[in-house]
Amino acid sequence: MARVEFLGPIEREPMEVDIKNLKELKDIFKDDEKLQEWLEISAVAVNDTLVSDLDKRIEKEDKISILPPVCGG
Amino acid sequence: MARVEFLGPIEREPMEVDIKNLKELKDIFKDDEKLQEWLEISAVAVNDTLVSDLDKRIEKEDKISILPPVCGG
Amino acid sequence: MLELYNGSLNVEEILSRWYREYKDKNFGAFINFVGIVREENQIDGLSFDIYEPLLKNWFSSWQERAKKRGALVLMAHSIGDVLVHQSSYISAVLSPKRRVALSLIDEFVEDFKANAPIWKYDLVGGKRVYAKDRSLKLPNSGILSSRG
Amino acid sequence: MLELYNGSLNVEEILSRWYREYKDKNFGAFINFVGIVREENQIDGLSFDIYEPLLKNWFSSWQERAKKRGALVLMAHSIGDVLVHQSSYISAVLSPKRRVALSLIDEFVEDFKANAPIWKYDLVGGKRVYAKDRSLKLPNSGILSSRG
Repeated sequence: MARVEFLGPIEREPMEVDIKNLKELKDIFKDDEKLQEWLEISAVAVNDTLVSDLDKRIEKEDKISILPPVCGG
Repeated sequence: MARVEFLGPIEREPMEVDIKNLKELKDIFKDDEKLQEWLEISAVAVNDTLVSDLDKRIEKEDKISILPPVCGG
Repeated sequence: MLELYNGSLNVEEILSRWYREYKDKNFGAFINFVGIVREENQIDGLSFDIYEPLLKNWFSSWQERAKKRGALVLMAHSIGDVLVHQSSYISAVLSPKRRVALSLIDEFVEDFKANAPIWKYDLVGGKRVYAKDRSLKLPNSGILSSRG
Repeated sequence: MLELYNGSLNVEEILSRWYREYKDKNFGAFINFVGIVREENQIDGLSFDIYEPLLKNWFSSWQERAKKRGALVLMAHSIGDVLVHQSSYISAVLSPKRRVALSLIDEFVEDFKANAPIWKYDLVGGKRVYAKDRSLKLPNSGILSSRG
């Protein structure tokens, strides 16, 4: 199972998902109205690298991070 | 008498001159070959303000500074 | 060198230590940017979450970029609460050349603002309020959204 | 604030003091540039002459310029000898805004290099050698020359 972490202000517990790619993750989230508000403005990293492609293959043990807008400093 | 100061690396003693404008100072210096090497690359300040005009009127008590190329820091 | 601290930064200690550490290494220019929490909008301070693995990757890529120009970057940042008039952030560049140092610090600080995985909250009446309006979306944000 | 010192600068003391003095004044950004004497061309160090009245005028006009953008400039410089790996120059900007601070420090340092009435010498074998090749002519240089 891959692990999904919600970072910063999203305030959700991590979850385990059984998926082959990010499209399947998008599908899992599609009816979660509250999460959609975050997903609209959040980036996605797989194993700590930002990704741009939903076809990105997800392996077991992969770590998926959901990153809302940032403001350091 | 106005006073002329030679700054930084020029290494000349200050001198007193009786002049009405900077043109007259230019004339005083015209045969000083060694000084000409410095004057070619030096700026001129009257009472601590850089000047661009040789017609600039010089009063008694004025201070004229000769400033060779700079490099702070 | 990337340094993370719980709470506010000891700016004097950090700048002094960095200067001592690098002054004999023949960099001619040491430039640093210190962020100080401003008193505004009735906040008591700011608070920060950091996603360290990605921040470390971001910082490493910057170190490579600086190295190509003969320079070095340093950074310190706070985790958690930092009160008004305390400091939360220092970035620095060491470079043999003045021009490289001045350009790099600008690029480094601006890229930090746009891309470092850090979340900021206002501290108001004991609560953390996400500074959403001042925050910037990371590249390719929204790809998992089913809306629009 | 313009500070002139005989010999090298105590960088840790100066940066710490400036930070302490201004951290509660609600500037959000403190940026500073420290110049460190590099070991090169077999020099023992550098030496500086300063024409103070004109430097003070130059600095005052910069303070006015910074003030119009809500910012403040600070500077420290050495007079006389500064050995290799010691520091001779610090410029700093305090500003409520990050962007103003980053732009101003760049303009301030570059304008300093072009216009501050300071003369630099290499210290070589106990002698002061004017760094003519690295020096820049001030505006309207040459008006008193009878050549060319």
